Amino acid sequence: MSEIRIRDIVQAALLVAGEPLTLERLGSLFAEEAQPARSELMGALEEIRAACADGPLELQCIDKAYRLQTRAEYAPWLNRLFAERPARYSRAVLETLAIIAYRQPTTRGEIEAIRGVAVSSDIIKTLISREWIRQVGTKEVPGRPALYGTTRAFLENFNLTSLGDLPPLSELKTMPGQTADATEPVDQAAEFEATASEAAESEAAESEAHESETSRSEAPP
Amino acid sequence: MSEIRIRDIVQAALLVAGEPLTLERLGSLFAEEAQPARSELMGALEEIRAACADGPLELQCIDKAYRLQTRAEYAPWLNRLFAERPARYSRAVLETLAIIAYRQPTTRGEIEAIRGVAVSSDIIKTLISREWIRQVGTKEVPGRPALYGTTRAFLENFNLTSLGDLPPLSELKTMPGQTADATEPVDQAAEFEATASEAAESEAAESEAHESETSRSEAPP
Amino acid sequence: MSAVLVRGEEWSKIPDDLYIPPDALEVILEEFAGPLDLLLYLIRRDNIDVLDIPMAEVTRQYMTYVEIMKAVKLELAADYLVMAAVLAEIKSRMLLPRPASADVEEADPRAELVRRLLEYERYQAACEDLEARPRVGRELFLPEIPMEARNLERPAPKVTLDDLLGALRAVMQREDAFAHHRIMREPLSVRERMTRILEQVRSDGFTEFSMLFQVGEGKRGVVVTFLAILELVRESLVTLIQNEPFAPIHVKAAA
Repeated sequence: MSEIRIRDIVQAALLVAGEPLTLERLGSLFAEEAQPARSELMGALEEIRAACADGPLELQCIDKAYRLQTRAEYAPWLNRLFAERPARYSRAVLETLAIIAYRQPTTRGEIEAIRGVAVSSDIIKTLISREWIRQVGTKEVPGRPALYGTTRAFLENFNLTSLGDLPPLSELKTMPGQTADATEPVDQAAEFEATASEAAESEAAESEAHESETSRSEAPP
Repeated sequence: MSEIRIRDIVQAALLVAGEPLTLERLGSLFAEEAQPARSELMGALEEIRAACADGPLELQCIDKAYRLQTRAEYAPWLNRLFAERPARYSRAVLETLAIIAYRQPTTRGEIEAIRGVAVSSDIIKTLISREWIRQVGTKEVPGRPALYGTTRAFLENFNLTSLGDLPPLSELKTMPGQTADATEPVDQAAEFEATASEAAESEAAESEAHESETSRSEAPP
Repeated sequence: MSAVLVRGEEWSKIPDDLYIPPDALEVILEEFAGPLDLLLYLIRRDNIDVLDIPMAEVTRQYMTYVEIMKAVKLELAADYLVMAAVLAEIKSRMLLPRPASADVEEADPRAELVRRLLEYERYQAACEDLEARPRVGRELFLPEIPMEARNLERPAPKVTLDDLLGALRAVMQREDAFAHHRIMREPLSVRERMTRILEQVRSDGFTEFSMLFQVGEGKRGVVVTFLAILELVRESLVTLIQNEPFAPIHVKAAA
């Protein structure tokens, strides 16, 4: 450790003070017999200002008092430091999103029928403002309800190349913690599976070469 | 203003955070797509440590989190910055704290047995309100006394990287003719020391690079 | 501090034959951390080997200090008196002749006291180490830099695929909802394509059927698109229009 210089002491004080410091206050850090001249303190401040140029801090003078603060350019990162814990989506929001993903394009009425409870406009608004769903059309039935589908941002957020990457329902049914009671729902899921795998097989045989192309082009632009 | 580097962001965060930051927390400053690798963050911390060498700050690791702090040599000047004198604690309070630190989890009864004097509730209250200790459980013996242990704030306040950073208890001298199967408290203390040094070892393995630097900066001037 | 008080009348009550080093009173008034602390102080002060304590002398000195503490009205913990009794007991046992065939363990009446003193001494040393460490707010100070352009926006919640699938599982578990509605009949790629087609077609104009197919997708893409269109027609979401056989087919969102 080299000798402690006036500027080091001034810098340390500015770093820890928690408030702007006047020249008087900076001078008061030193014992009487080692009191630096005003010009020395000013010189130290100038040195600090220059040394900061390359880093995240800048020296500010507010009403004859000095303080170090972070440069505004750092706000995007530092805001994340103080960001509150992210909120959590309610079960209703997640269920709605899941149903839209698996059943799109679909209407609020259909989601309500499946969930067995009303879907508030807030839920839809939340998902739209998050840009995970959007209105893709209107259903030609009385009331002309909006049809919702998922977006590219949805795929990106869940790291999916396409919706086809979502696990089929039958897999969901047999996930741990689930009782595999072979009732109608399971049958339906199986039926869905059969359809899907048939389609996949017939295609796979013909166009392996396109495989990668296909999955890429499936994602909307 | 030159380009903003990872190390500048890390440094800015350490300066404004007001508490030690873990690598996870530092990583969370960055947008997901710009997430630096753990090694990059470690590299940034090393750069900051090196850059600090010439100034009033030093990098310290507290329980796997990092903070910048002024070097102890600056205390004479910085103490003049604050009107408030640092709090002083009585021997009774500090002895109690030391015993809890070395023997945790431990009960008031055990502390009293070592100190040979009653430990007043005031002492325990002082340590708890200072957040240096907390109740970590209850001992399953008649009366179900509280078990106390030290906190993270204790490590932060006493500038300890981990409990293993505490110097080991001195060797227990034995009386001539006394058998070594000493009594229970001694065994427990020895056991604790083993645990503490194990902890120190695993910590060391994780941050070998810092080892020498860390221990240097920890030594009081 | 009761220093003045000490030099007052209480001081005069102390027996003349007591040896009190000049610094001792100060130490007493600083308050010993307990009887063990006082004993250790006496032992160290006189350079006594803690493993071979002259009980008579130490006990006498200990009692002297306890008397002084009583005299200056220090809050005297009962623990000091308990220790006095312990010391007296050890002293008296030391005076008894030891049996010739003494058990080694039983040999020294001081053993337990010495063990406690040594044990306590270790923690005293640890306490001194702790006290000597640089402490935040005393030797160490932490930077407290204000942040320019601080802006607190609550970040959007994170949702993982597991969260999503968990939610779906919950829906499926609601047995009867599942039974009455045919969720997810079609492969998801078809469902997805349905969304995309709906985005492409408009209700106020026609989109040519063939434009919905992309050559680069190969047969698989064609099949998926075709299934999607059929499904859309079945759900009355789009209308197909062909003016005459073999004429171009047009697709229009249901008006």
